Amino acid sequence: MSMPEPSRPVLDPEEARRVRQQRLERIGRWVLPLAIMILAIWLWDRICVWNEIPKYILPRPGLVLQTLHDDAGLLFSSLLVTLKITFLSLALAVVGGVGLAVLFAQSKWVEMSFFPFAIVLQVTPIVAIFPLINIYVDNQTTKLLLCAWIVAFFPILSNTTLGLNSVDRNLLDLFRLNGATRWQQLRLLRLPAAMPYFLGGLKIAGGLSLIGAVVAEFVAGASGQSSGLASRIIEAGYRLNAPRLFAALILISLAGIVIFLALSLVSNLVLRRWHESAMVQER
Amino acid sequence: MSMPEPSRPVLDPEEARRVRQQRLERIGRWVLPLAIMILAIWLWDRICVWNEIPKYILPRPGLVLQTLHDDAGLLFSSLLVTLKITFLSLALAVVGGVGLAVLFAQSKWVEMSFFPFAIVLQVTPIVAIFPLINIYVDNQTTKLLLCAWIVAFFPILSNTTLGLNSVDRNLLDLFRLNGATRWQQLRLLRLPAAMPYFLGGLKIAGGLSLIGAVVAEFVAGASGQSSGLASRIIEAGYRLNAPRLFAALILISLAGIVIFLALSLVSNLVLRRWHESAMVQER
Amino acid sequence: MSQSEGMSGDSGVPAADDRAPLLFLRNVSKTFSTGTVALRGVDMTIRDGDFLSLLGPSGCGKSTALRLIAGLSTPTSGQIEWPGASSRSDIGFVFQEPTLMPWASVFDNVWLPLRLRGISRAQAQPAVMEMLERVHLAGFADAVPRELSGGMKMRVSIARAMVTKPRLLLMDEPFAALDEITRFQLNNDLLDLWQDQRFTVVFVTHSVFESVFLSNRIVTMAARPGRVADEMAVSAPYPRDEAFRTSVDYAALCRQASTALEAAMGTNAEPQHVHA
Amino acid sequence: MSQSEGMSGDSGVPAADDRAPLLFLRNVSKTFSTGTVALRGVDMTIRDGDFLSLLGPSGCGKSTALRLIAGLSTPTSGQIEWPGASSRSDIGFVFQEPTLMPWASVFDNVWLPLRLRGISRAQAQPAVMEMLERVHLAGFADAVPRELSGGMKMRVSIARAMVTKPRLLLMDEPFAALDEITRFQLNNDLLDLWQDQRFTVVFVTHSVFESVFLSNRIVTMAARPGRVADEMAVSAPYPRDEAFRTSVDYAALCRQASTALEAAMGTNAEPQHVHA
Amino acid sequence: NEKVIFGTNWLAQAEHGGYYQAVVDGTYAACGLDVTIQQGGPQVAGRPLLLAGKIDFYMGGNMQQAFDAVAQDIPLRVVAASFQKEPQVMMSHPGEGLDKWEDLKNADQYIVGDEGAQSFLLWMATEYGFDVSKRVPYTFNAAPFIANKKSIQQGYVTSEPFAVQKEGGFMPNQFLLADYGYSTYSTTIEAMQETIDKRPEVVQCFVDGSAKGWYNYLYGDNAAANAAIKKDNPDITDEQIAFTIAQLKKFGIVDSGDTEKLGIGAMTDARMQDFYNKMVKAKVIPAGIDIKKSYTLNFVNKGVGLDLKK
Ligand SMILES: Nc1ncnc2c1ncn2[C@@H]1O[C@H](COP(=O)(O)OP(=O)(O)OP(=O)(O)O)[C@@H](O)[C@H]1O
Ligand SMILES: Nc1ncnc2c1ncn2[C@@H]1O[C@H](COP(=O)(O)OP(=O)(O)OP(=O)(O)O)[C@@H](O)[C@H]1O
Ligand SMILES: [Mg+2]
Ligand SMILES: [Mg+2]
Repeated sequence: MSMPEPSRPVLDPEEARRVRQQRLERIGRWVLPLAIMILAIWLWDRICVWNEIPKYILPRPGLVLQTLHDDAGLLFSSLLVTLKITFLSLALAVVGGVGLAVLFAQSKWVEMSFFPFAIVLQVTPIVAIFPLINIYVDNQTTKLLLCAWIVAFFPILSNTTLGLNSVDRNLLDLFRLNGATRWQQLRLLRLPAAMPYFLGGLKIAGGLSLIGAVVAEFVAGASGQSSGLASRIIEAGYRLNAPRLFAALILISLAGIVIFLALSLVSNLVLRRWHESAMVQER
Repeated sequence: MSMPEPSRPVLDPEEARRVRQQRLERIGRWVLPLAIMILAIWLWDRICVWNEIPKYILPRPGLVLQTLHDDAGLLFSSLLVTLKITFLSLALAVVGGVGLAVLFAQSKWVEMSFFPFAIVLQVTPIVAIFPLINIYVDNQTTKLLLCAWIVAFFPILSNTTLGLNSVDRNLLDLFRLNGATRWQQLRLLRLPAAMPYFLGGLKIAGGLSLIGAVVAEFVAGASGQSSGLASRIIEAGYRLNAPRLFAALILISLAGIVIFLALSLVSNLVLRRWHESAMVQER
Repeated sequence: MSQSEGMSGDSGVPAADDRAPLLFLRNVSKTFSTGTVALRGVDMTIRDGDFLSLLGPSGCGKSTALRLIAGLSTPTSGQIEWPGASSRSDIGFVFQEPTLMPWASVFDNVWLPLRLRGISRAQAQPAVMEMLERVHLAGFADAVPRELSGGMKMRVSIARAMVTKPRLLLMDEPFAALDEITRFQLNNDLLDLWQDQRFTVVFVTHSVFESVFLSNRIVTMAARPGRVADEMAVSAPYPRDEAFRTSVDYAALCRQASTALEAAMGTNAEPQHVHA
Repeated sequence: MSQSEGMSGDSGVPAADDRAPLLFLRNVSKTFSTGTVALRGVDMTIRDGDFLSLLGPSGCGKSTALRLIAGLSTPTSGQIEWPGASSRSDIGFVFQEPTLMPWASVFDNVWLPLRLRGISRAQAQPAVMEMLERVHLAGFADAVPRELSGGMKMRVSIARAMVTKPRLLLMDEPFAALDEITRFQLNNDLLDLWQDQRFTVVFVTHSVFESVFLSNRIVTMAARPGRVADEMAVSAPYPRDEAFRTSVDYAALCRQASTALEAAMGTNAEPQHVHA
Repeated sequence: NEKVIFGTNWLAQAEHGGYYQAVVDGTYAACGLDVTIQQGGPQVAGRPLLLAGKIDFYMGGNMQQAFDAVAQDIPLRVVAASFQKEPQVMMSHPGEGLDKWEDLKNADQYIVGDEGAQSFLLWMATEYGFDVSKRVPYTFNAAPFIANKKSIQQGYVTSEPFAVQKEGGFMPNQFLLADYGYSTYSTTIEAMQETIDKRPEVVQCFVDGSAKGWYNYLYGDNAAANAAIKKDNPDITDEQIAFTIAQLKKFGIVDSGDTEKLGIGAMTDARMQDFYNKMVKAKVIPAGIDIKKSYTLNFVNKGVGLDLKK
C-alpha cells in the first residue's frame, strides 16, 4: 500500500473536480443565461427569415430594437406610468393579502367565512365588472389600482395563509405556555415563520401586478398624455404598427424580469440566514 | 387549602371552556360561513333597494337567482364548456409547472437561463399576443388552452421551485452519502418535501386557470353553440341583460369556490399525516 | 402557600409529606388517535418544591406526561388538578428537542419568554446575559440556531426556560446532548438555584446517576402502556456536592434506582399499538 | 486490503499499528463563514477496523469532524486522504438529530439507503425488519416520525444507518436520547456486530463510560478552536461484556479518560467567534 | 368551389346580414365560392389573420385603418364598402342639456371604446372641440351610460339605442357621425394585394355576391339569413334583428347616395380624399400617405344587384 507524499498539497480528484465546477458555475451563472437569451433572439430572427414572416405580423428583433430606440421617449414615459400602477398595486396587494391572511389566521371561522369572498374576487373577470367599478369609482388611478389589485392580491393571501399555518407546533406550544397574546404570537412567531411562503407569493404577485396594471389599463383605459404601455399596445395594434407593439411587449417583459430579480434578491436577503431555500450551504 | 372532591368528575374551568369551544367550533365551521354568505346576499339586496340601483346596473339577487333558474340550460352548458377548458389547462399547468420546476431544480444554470422565459410568459398580456397565437394555432380548443395555461402555470412553477429548494439540508446530505442519483433525490426527497409548496401553488392556479379560461374565451372569441361563460357575459353585457350577466358571474364564482375547496381537500388529505399546515393537532 | 411552610430539619428541603401539593394526576390516560396508548391510569402527586425525576425506557410516555402537566395536551381520561390554582401559568419547559426560532438570534430566543411578558430588550439584557453565561454561550448571543452545535442549541433552550425563574420547571432530557463535565456543572447550577429559589422541578432523564444526584423523588415508569412502575424517595440531604457523588449512599441509591428501572423494563408488556 | 491482514492475538482485534490506515486527517482546519473556528490543525489516523470514540465538550467540533470525514463538508485547509480509496462511498451516518423524512413511514425511512441502492421493498423487507427488531421498533414500522417519541426517532435513525452494513459507520451521539438499559443493550449489539463484521466506527459520545466500554481508541478534543487534546488506546481485549463493565481495569480506564477530558476542558481557550 | 373565409369584426348580427344572405341563398356559390363566415368579437383581433393569409377577406371598420396599413407598408386594400355611412352615433340623455351636437362636448364623460379613441374621437376633438381627457373606455356594456345622465356614449345606430331603450326605458338622442362630416366608408371588405393580383375572379365574385346579398337581405326574404345569424350567435333576438334592419334602412347606411347608380359597395376617389383630408387635419393620420394604395375601385361601381332592389 503506497502512502501519499505528504510534501506537496494533495488534491484528491473529487476535490479538484469540485473546485473546477465551482469556478465554472460562477462564470456560467451570468454568461449562460445571457448566451441563451441571445440564442433565443437569434432564433426569433431566423424564424422570421426562414418562414418569410412579414414585419407587420412578427417583426424581426433588429427592427423592434430600432423602434425601441426611435420611440424611446414615448415608450419609456408609458413604461413609467405602468410601473407606477404596478408598484402601487403590488404594495396594496401586500397590505391586503397579508392583512387578510392575518385576519384569517385568527380563527378557522373567519377563514371559512371570508375566504370565499377572496376567491370570488380572484375569479371574477375584471372586464365583466368594470362597468360597475366605472360607475361607482371616479378617480382614474383608483380604478386602475383596484383592477390591478384584484389580479395580484390572491397569491399573497393564499401563500401567507399557508405560511401562517405552517408553524412548528412545539414553538406554538412554547408561546402558549408563556401566555403569549394573539398579537404576540402573530408578530413574533407566525409572521416570521410565514416569511418564506409570503416571499414566494410575493414573487408570483410581482408579475401579476404588472400584468394586472396592463390589463387594468386595457379595461379602464387611459386618457391623454398619461397613458401606459397598454394604451401603446392597443394603439399600435390598431395602427398595425407591429414593431412598436413588440417593443412595448419587450419593455413589459424586461420590467417583469427586473421585478422578479429584485423580489428574489429581497427574498434571499431576508431568508439567507435561516431558511433552506436561500441558505448558502457551507461545505 | 381545600382538596377537590374526588367523587364527581371534576372539569376544571379551562377544560370546560375548551370542550364548549370545540363543540361550538364544529357547528360554527359550517353554519357561520353560510350565515355570512346569506348576510352578504341580503346586504347586496338592501344596497340595491336603498340606493335604488336600477336592475340593468346591479340586479337584485332574487332576480339573478330567477335568471339562473330560467336560463339554466344555456348557462350550464356554457359553464361546462368553460370548466372543460379550466380543468384541461389546470392539468397542463401542473404538468408544465412541475416539469419546469424539476428542470430548474437540476442546476442553478438551467434555472437562471430559463426562468426569464417563464416570467416573460407570465407577464405578457394575452390580449396582445393572441393575434400571433391565432395565426399559428388552428384548433380553437388548443388556442383557449394555450391562453389559459399561460395564465395558470406560473404560480405552480414558482411555488414548486421554492419547495424543491426548501429541503432539509441534512436529508440532502444523507441522500448524497448514499450515492442517490439525481432522479432518486428528486423523486424520494425533493418532490415530497416540495408538496406543501406545490399544493399551495395549485390552490392559486385553480382560480387562475378558471379566470384564464374565461379570459381566453374573451380574447379568442368562440363560435356557435359551444361557447363558454365568457361569451355569455359579453353578449349579456352588450345587450344590457344584467341579470344574466350576474348569473354567469355567480356561476364562475361558485365554480371557483368549489375548485378551491376541492384542491384544499386534496391538499389536506395529502399532507394530513406530516405537515404542520394540515395536521390536526392532538392535544 | 408560603414557601417557608413545612420546612423541616437543616437539610434545607421540607419533608415530602409536609409540603402542599402543587398538582395531582388522577388516573390519567392518554391514547393517541393512532391507537398508541401512551399513558394508562397514571396517578401522581407533585408537591410544591419537589425535584421529581421521571425515569423510564424510551417511548414510555415521559414526554407525554410532561405535556399533560403543562396543559399542552389533555388526557383522554382522568384529571389533572391544581389545588392551588396559582402556578399553572408560570411554567418553564425545556422540550426534548431544542425548539428554537430559526430566524432569531440566540439572545432573542432566550429573551422571548420575557418579551412575551412585556419586558423590553434593554430591561431583559442582564437576565438574558446571565443565563447565557450560565450555559457558557455568552459569546454566541448574536448567532442564529443553525450556526450552533447540537449541545449548544439545547443549552439555549435551557437558558430560555429558566430565564423567567418559573415556579414550575418541566425539563425533558435537558442535558442528554451535553458532555459530562458541562452536565455536572449544570447539574450543580440547577441544584443551587433550586435550593435558593424553591421552585418545583419535574425532570425527565435517562441517567440513573443524574436522577439520584438531583432529585428528592424518583418515579420510574414502564412502557406500553406507559404507567408508573415504582416511586422512591431520595432521602439524602441537600446541598449535594461532589462528596455526595462519591459517597456509599449515592452508590446504593443508584443501584436501587437501576433495579427499579430494570424491573420496570422487565415487566414490559407486549408492544401495543395499532398500525395495520 | 483483506480483513484478516494483521490480526493479532486472540482478542479478536488486530493490534492498532498493524492494521491498514483507512483515512488520514492531515492538519485539518475548518472555519465557518461566521468566523467560528470549528477545527484547527487536526491530525488523526483512522485505521481499518478501528472503533474510535471522539470525546469532548459541547461545541468542540466533533460533529464537524464527522461531516468532514464523510465528505459532507470540505476543510478550509489541510487534507483528508483515503489511501485505500475504496470505502469512501460505503458510509453509514447517524446524524446528531434524527433527520427522518417526515412524510415516510418508519419502514420507508429505514428502507431508504437500500432503496437508493436499487433494492426493492420486498427484497429489503427482511433486512429492514431485522434492524427494526434490533432497535425494538418492529411494531412501529407503519408509524410516521411525528408519532414517535424522541428516543424512538433516534433509534430509527440508527437502524437506517446500519441497514446497509457499511464499511465505515459514523455515529454522532446515537444513544444520547436513550435510557440506560436500552443503551447498554444497543452498546452490546453494536460491539457484537462490529466484532463479527469488522467494519470501522467513528463514534461521538459524551459518555466516558460508553467510550471506554466500546472503543479501542479514544480521541479527546478541546474546544475553541476545536483540536485534538489527547489520544488514548483502550487496550482491554474484546469481547467485552458485563464482567468488563464491573472490572477494576474498566474503572481505571474511565478515570483516565475522565481526566483527559477534564484536562481538555481546563485548557479551554477563550471563546472564539466573530459576531458583531 | 373554392373555399374562402370571410372574417367579421363582431359576433354575428343583422349588420352582417348581407353576407349571411349570400351564403345561405347560394349567391357566392353561384360564382364559384364556398364562403365560411368566421365571426369576431369585442376583443378579437381578426385583421392579423388576414395579414397572415389565414383568411381571405376581412370586414374592416372604416377607411382609417386602411390608410394606416399604407403608412405601415402593408399590402392591404379595401375592395368594397358595404356601408356608405359610418353607423357610429354618439348618444346622450334627452333633456339634460345635451340635445344638440354642439353641446355634446360639455358632457361629463365620453364613453368611447379603444378604437373610437384612436379615430373619431380625435376627429371630434379637432373639428368640434371635444376634450379627449373626458374619455372613459366603453366595454360594450351601456350600464354606465344609463347610470350617468351627463355622459355621452358611442354606439352603432343599429344596436346600442335599442339596448338603451329596452333597459334604460328611454330613447337616447342619436347623432350619426356621418351626418357631421365623418365621411368614411364603413364595414368595408379588405383583401391582401396578393389575393387581388392572383385571384381577381375570387375577389370579384365575393364583392358582387356580397352586394347581391345585401339587396336580398334588405329587400327580399331574409328569414334564412337571420336563422344563420342566430345559429352563430344564440343570444340575439328577433326583436333586435328587426330593429337593426329598420335602422339600416332609416339612416341609409347601406343603400344611399352613390349606390343609387353604382350599386351597393360603391366607393369614389372623391370621398376617400375628403375623408383623408379631414383625418390629416385632425392629426389622426399623418400627411403624405398615398391613399390610392389603400383601396381599389376595380371591383365596385358596376351596378351589380341594382335589379334585385324592389
Ligand atoms: N453551519 C455553521 N455555521 C457556523 N458555525 C457553525 C456551523 N456549524 C457548527 N458551527 C460552529 O462550529 C463549532 C463546532 O460545532 P460542532 O457541531 O462540530 O460541535 P460538536 O462538537 O458536535 O458539539 P455538540 O457536542 O454540542 O454537538 C461550534 O462552535 C458551532 O457554533
Ligand atoms: N403525536 C403522537 N401521535 C401518536 N403517537 C404518539 C404521539 N406522540 C407520542 N406518541 C407515542 O406515545 C408513546 C409515548 O411517547 P413519549 O414521547 O411520551 O415517550 P417518551 O417516554 O418521552 O420517550 P423518549 O424517552 O424516547 O423520549 C410512544 O409510543 C409514541 O409512539
Ligand atoms: Mg420523550
Ligand atoms: Mg455535535
